[in-house]
Amino acid sequence: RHRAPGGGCGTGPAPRGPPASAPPLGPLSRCSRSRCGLRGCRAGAGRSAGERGRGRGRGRGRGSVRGRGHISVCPQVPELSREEKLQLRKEKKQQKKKKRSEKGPAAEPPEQGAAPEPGQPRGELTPHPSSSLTLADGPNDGEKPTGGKSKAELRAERRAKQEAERAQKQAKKAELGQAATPAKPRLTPTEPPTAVKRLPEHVQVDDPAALRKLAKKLERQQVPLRQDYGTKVNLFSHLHQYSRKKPLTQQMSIPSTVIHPAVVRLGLQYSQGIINGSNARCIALLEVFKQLIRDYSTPPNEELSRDLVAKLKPHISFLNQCRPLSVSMGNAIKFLKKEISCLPDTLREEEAKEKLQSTIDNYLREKIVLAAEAISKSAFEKINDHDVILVYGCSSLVNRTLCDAHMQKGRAFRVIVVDSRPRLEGRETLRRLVRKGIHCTYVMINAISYVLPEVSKVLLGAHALLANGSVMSRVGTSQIALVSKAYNVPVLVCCETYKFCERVQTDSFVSNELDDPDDLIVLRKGQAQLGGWSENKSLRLLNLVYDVTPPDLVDLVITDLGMIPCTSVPVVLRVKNVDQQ
Amino acid sequence: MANVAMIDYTLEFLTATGVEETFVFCCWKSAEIKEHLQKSKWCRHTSPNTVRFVTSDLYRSLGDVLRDVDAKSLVRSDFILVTGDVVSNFNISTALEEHKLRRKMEKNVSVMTMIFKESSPGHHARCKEDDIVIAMDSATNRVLHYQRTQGLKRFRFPMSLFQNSIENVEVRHDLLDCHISICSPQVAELFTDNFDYQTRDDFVRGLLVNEEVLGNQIHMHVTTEEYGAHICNLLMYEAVCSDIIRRWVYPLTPEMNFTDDENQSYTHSKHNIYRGVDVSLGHGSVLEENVLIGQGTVVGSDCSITNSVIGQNCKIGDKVILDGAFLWDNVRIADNVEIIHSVVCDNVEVKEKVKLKPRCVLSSQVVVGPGITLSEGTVISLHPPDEEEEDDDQFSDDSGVNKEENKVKLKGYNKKDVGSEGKGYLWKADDKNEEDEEEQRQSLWGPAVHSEEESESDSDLSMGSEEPDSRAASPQLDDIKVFQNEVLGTLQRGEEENISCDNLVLEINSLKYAYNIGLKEMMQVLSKVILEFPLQQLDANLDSQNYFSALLPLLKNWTPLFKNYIKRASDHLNALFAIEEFFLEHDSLCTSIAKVLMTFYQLEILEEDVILNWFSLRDTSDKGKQLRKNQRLQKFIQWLEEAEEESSDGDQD
Amino acid sequence: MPPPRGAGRSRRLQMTSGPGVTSRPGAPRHAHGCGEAAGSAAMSSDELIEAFRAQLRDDPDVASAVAAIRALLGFLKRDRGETIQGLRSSLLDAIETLSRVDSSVAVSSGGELFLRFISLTSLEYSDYSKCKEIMIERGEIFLRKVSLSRNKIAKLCHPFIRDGARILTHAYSRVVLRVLEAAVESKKRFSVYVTESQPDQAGQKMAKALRKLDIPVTVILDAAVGYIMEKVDLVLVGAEGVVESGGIINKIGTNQIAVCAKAQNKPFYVVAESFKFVRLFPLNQQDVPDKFKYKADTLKTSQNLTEEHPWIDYTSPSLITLLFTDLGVLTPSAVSDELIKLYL
Amino acid sequence: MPGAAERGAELREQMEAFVARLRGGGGGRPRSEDTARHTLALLRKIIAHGHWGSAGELMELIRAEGRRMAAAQPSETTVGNMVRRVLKVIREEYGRLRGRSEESDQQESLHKLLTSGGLNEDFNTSYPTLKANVIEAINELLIELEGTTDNIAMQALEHIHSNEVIMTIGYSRTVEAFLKEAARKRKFQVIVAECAPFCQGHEMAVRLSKENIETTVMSDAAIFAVMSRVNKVIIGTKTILANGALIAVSGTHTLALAAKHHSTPLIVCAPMFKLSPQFPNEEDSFHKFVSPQEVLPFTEGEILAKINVHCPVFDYVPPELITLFISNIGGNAPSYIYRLMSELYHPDDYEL
Repeated sequence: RHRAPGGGCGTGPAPRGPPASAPPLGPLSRCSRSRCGLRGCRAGAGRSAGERGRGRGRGRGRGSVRGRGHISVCPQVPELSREEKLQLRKEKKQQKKKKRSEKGPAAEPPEQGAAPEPGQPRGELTPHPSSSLTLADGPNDGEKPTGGKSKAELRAERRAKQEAERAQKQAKKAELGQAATPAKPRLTPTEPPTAVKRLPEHVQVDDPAALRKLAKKLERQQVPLRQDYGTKVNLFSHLHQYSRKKPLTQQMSIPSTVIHPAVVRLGLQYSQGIINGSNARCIALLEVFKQLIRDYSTPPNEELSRDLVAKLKPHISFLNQCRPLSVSMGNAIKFLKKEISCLPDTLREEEAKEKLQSTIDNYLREKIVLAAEAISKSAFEKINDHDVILVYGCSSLVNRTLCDAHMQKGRAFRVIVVDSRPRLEGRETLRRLVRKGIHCTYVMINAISYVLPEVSKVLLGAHALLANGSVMSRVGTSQIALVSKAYNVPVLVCCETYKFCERVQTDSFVSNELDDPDDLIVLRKGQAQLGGWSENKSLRLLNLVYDVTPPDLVDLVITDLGMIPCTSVPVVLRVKNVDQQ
Repeated sequence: MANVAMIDYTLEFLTATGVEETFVFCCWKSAEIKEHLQKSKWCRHTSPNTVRFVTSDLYRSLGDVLRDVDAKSLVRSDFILVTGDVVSNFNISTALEEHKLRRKMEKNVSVMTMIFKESSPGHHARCKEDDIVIAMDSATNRVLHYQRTQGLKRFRFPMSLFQNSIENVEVRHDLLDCHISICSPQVAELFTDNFDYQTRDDFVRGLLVNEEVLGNQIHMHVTTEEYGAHICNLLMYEAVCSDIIRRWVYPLTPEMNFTDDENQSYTHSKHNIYRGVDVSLGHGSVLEENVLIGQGTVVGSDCSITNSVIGQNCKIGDKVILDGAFLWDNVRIADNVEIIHSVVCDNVEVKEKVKLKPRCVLSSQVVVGPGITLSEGTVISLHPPDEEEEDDDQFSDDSGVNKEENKVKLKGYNKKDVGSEGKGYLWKADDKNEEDEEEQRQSLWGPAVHSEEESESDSDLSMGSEEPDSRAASPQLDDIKVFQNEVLGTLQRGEEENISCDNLVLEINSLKYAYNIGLKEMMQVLSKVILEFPLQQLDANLDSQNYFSALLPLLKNWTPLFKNYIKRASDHLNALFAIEEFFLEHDSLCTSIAKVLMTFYQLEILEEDVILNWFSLRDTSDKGKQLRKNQRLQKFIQWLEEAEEESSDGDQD
Repeated sequence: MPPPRGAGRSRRLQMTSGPGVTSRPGAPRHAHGCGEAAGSAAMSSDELIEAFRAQLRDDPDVASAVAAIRALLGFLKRDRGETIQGLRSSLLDAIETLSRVDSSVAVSSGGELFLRFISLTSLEYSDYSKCKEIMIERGEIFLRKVSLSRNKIAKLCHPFIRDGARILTHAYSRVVLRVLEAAVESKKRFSVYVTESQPDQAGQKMAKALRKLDIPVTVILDAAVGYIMEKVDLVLVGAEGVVESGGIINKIGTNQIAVCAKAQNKPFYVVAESFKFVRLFPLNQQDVPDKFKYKADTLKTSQNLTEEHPWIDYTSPSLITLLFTDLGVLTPSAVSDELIKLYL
Repeated sequence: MPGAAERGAELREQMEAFVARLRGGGGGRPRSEDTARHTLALLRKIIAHGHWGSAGELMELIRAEGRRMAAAQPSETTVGNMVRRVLKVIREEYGRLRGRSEESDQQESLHKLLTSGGLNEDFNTSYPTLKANVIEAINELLIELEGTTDNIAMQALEHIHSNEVIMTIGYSRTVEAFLKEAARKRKFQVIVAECAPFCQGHEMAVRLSKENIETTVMSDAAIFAVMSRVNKVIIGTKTILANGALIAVSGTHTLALAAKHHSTPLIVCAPMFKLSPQFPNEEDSFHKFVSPQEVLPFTEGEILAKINVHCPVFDYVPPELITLFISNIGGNAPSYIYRLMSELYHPDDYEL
């Protein structure tokens, strides 16, 4: 329930621009830090309570649904127990103190101080899925019978005090963050995260606090931190920008104790762009996890369901360092964690591992393979003879759909493959289609307005579908949709439902990914114009990976559930959530 | 070629790269070419590229031409050698720079720079016939080995390739020979020197084989961006045509109308459709893509045309299907005809319901149909199959054709070949090569193409494709012999151009490596050669006296040479053996052996004790004994011995 | 009295030769018709109307504006007035009578044009008789030019018709017809959709004419415009009048086509001779004067216009891609420029 | 006179060379301004040394040559424009010599339709001074050409305010000058779309950043993604058509649409000599396609035979997407272009 105001404040800084946002963040984050610490532990308690079987799941399901239901009302307060109120007050006092101590925005009334609290955690907490469940718990503890609470409350209070003191010490050197951390490892295993409520670390690079926190976490997990590369476009200063030249593995102690070699390899493949495309990445990830589970053995006096998740975490954050997780991967991980955590403790280890492996296989089969089939089936209805179909980049799904339509159904259509620098993935598409004997034409993206008049349909792949119906996909997709609209050519998007995501996003800035800027450098006539760009102070290179297509540019989305308008993504999500129970 | 004569492409390319003077060598129908060119813009006084003609029926090959060039000494500076069927938008300048530079650095060693285009195997513009494998020195771009791959399953590279000093040798198969080569004047000379060179291949290979002898190298320039291809058969014709239409040869595209010819103006529209002025299409006819239609052509209704080139003033009926068809001018095609991947020359008439399967050729004035289907690779000409030798003429050669016409009066046409109203003869391939279809077509299309080049671009330089087997290697002598000859050659040049000894040494060394000759042989050969030298120079039989007088200066000159090789005792001995051998061969001169040895001794090439123990060798043949009997020699030896005792300088004598 | 009659006849001959191509068939008879009219003195209103009708009858190809101008010219020739003012006033009610016969915008535009031209010349020359001379002479020239205008438009317009294009046109328009003819002459292959355009089914007439040129043509319902639009490459319509905003007034239904075209961003081309430019600035449909919207007789008879079908509607410039006129290819904004140049 | 012949020959050669250069795509990226200057220079030569008696003959001569030059490279409209300008100049000079009043422009107009007496006047009377006058006028034209870029740059400050985000595409000297001029006074940020496959954008970016304007290069695919943060789009163009549409480097249409979608003003910097009285008709005239090599390397191998690769150099941008034209004589709305046309060229010269 705290989601809404939080969203407001979490994303708040972005438009305001990094420099502006820095000072005010100070106090807010601090107060919230303690706050989240508290809530965290309550969540911990929540876990112990929730651990008993089915109730939790339903609870969460409802929670999330309702959460989406009525946003921005904050009806929590009455439910708060006496103690809570009391130490809320405490915190506010502290805030006031601090505000005075470091001239933050003067005389900020308590409410405003308090308002952003719930939002802040997701600003503060580390990116990685485990973190977010603090919020996931928000609704939960609200619903929990107050009886089961007291222990939690006490602990919370204690911690709150400690933190308060610590915070005051650290007030001058705004040393934030690690306070919340102790809570985390213990919360994590409990609840699979829900994506809506988290502001992932890799979109708040501009926030030193978050960075520091990240660094801390990584070193705790013995995962090296990857250094940013080159000057960033300040519109995107909140994103990481890595160089392909310096892969993460260089700075790793070999053999790394925490990171499984298979994962290291995978990470390298990700960062080098050897494995590309959200499907491929997701599949690779799950395969590796299967191996991981195979090689895993529960240490003595540990519980598989907890320990395994704990074990996974460093790996995940390692991969995240190599390249920010795709939504597909995020969902897969979510799924896996849930599976693990709700393994009945009765299971023997082998059985458990068996079970997990098979569930992963099922996931792969259902969510990706079968989904693709279903999609290509329904997409086929929309492909007629003498169609001219425009595709962009390289989407495994779209390729497959076209090939099926050509090979199995024997439709006679032409394909126009549109491509864009620097990735030139279209060439791969081109090769595949031509090999299948499909009649192809190849153009660069800036020539689309030349080919579009003859195009009868535009078929696009997607990286993810967001809850507000906008399509997140390879950069350039939105552009094609736009121009297609101008030539009133229908735009179809193919996307499996497992790529649906509860995040909402209206522009391509907030959460995105920057690729190696050096890719933009091109050698023409033996000279590379942008050669020494990094020396040049005022020259920046922007190599964006994704963009967001507003729903009104997309005519329909073809999913494994059939064809839907992209505005009905939330519906699908809801349905999914329900049947996930 | 896309309604423009091939030679125009070639000339345009040359002009574009800034060539200012072009010689066109013709043997076939020189008259026609001349006429064609005179009409074209090349002979306007404004054209930056002045075109001259050298015509003669004697040109049977590139070799002849270049020899003639040399004879007439037409070229004094570097020149570009292209065949008349090259289509390219390559800008020579960089390659030329490199070439010049090389020649400046190591004087006149590199005689030729060949232009290659990077294109992966399987690219349709790569001609089966001259597919090549090349070994190059990646540092210097020097061509080390050059081999055609046609019909070969495995390639053989000489070991020397990898033995010699060059550190990294690249063997490349991803190159397309543009048949453009920058040559230095020597090339012509070289052709004159070796009469067995017919084609450029002979030249290249010849040069590479005995690179050390002539001390010439061939370099290469690889281009990635520009386009360059050489049309040596119909497959290539098709490929290059489609490339032109697909604009790979930009700016040499049809609508550019570079020939500056009124009725060559085209408009270019979507899907690479080029239409000449007043082309009229019936309702429902579709030009799908990559179509070029010449001026004044009329297309009936409901036709479907794709990937085709249609000449000027053609008449095409209704419901015609053309896919990959190349119609030249004034072709008349009736209704319901289907032509796939075939060439139809000028003034052909195709009647109703005729089907041309892939790779048919209808030479000019042929009439086929109605209602027949020509099987794959059929060639029909107005020319009775018997006299094969002039089958070049009858393709689109009107004069020829007229002659054919009255021949035709005598013999009837074979109706089942050409249809009831058909005119023309099925042109049979010689049935010798019954192997795979591909081979047959090659052998059959080869000449067909050739004739076509004649009729279209008429540049004799394209003869290359005509004699594919004249590439037989020149007979190999055994190494020593060859080596000896070459040393001789080297020395001769050295003598004429009095090259300093060290250079000679270098050259001889390189030769030595090339033929990997041991020091022993080396020694012998060298001394032998030198001794023989006078005989080579002057007439073979002169008496010992003036033989020696001839020899003496040479020996004086080349002392360092010997010094270089004769170091250890064994060397001395070898030398002596060689000398002995020589004198045994020419015993007429054996009187002068003493003098020779004397000189060797005085020039401090040979040391006395070696001479002595050579002399004292008993195991020699009786002739050898006789030789030693020679009193002058005896005296010489004697003198040496004395000299040994009282170490006084031998000034008696 | 001889001199004027002589002059009259001679000019009449000129005049008939004037229209050139457009009025070959009807020419002699219509000359004759005018001849007998010439008998009497000043042309009476019904004579005028008769002349006007004769024009239209004899030469179906003539635009009513041209017909009106011719009639007016005839009127002018036989006008007995002595002063410009007199002339003006008599011309004014002559125009009035004409527009009572045929309420089309063209007539009034033609009339206005004629007046304007009178006044322009009268500015240049003070002496009345001289002035009249000039007027008549120029009138002839003007008519000759006008007669050429359609071909000129055709020449300008047909390059815009691509080979294989699919064209939507509306009702019956001679200019459109001429343009398409020119396109056919230049070996273009295209197909045409024609709205049948109720109530008078002018579309059928158009279709017939097009079939004569063997252009594949499909007649569609007026209601099917929205349906057909996505198949269409461009819209080509004539105009009864081109108003100062650069918009056009044309047979009812044009506006809806324009709107559809806009929605599907298809080019909407208008072909119109320059004499159809009219000084009028309608804001919307309702702002268009009734005398244009309804047939003359309906105006007379019906007491409640709201029950009548309007015959024309107004299409705003924002919906128009280009106008092809004999003054060249104009953007809508250029039209007002022309009118300003003429009238201010 | 002596040497006339060889001067004629020399002239011819220059012509040929020019035409050849145009055909060959001008070698790299030719500047329209240079082309314009060359054309004028050549025409001046023709006028100076050509054999002509009266204005009529001269115009015929110019037309003939002009047609030839313009045909050589249809996409290079400046050539045609310059020829038209010269023709107009001749008309004017001739008119002046005939003592026609200056402002009576020979526009085709209703007014003229009504008032004019004789149809069109002859150009046959020959005036000795005509040649001198015309050449004089052409020199003025040349001078005008020199100034264009600067004149446009002058107006920069009226359009760029401080810390704006400005997007442009490809490389245009006019725009470069424009931005640099603005950068002398104000601080702002420029985003350059690289404009594949030629990537002129890179050069642009480097040049701008040299003037320490904060510049960002991005691939064309990101145009729409970034547009929402852009305050103004400032682009150059190859040609302005009579209806106010553009023929500009490919990708511009997308850019313009994106700008429209976010209702970001789109400003076009173009000197007057890029105004061309043609209308966009359906044939891809003055379009230009270069070798697919640029897009797909030859080394792709066998698939090349089976596919079509298009590499159009230009885009057509409809007038409704354009907010403003900034030419060397000031800013204009697209709807007013027709008027500028009629001031620049004589209607009879619209098609050469």
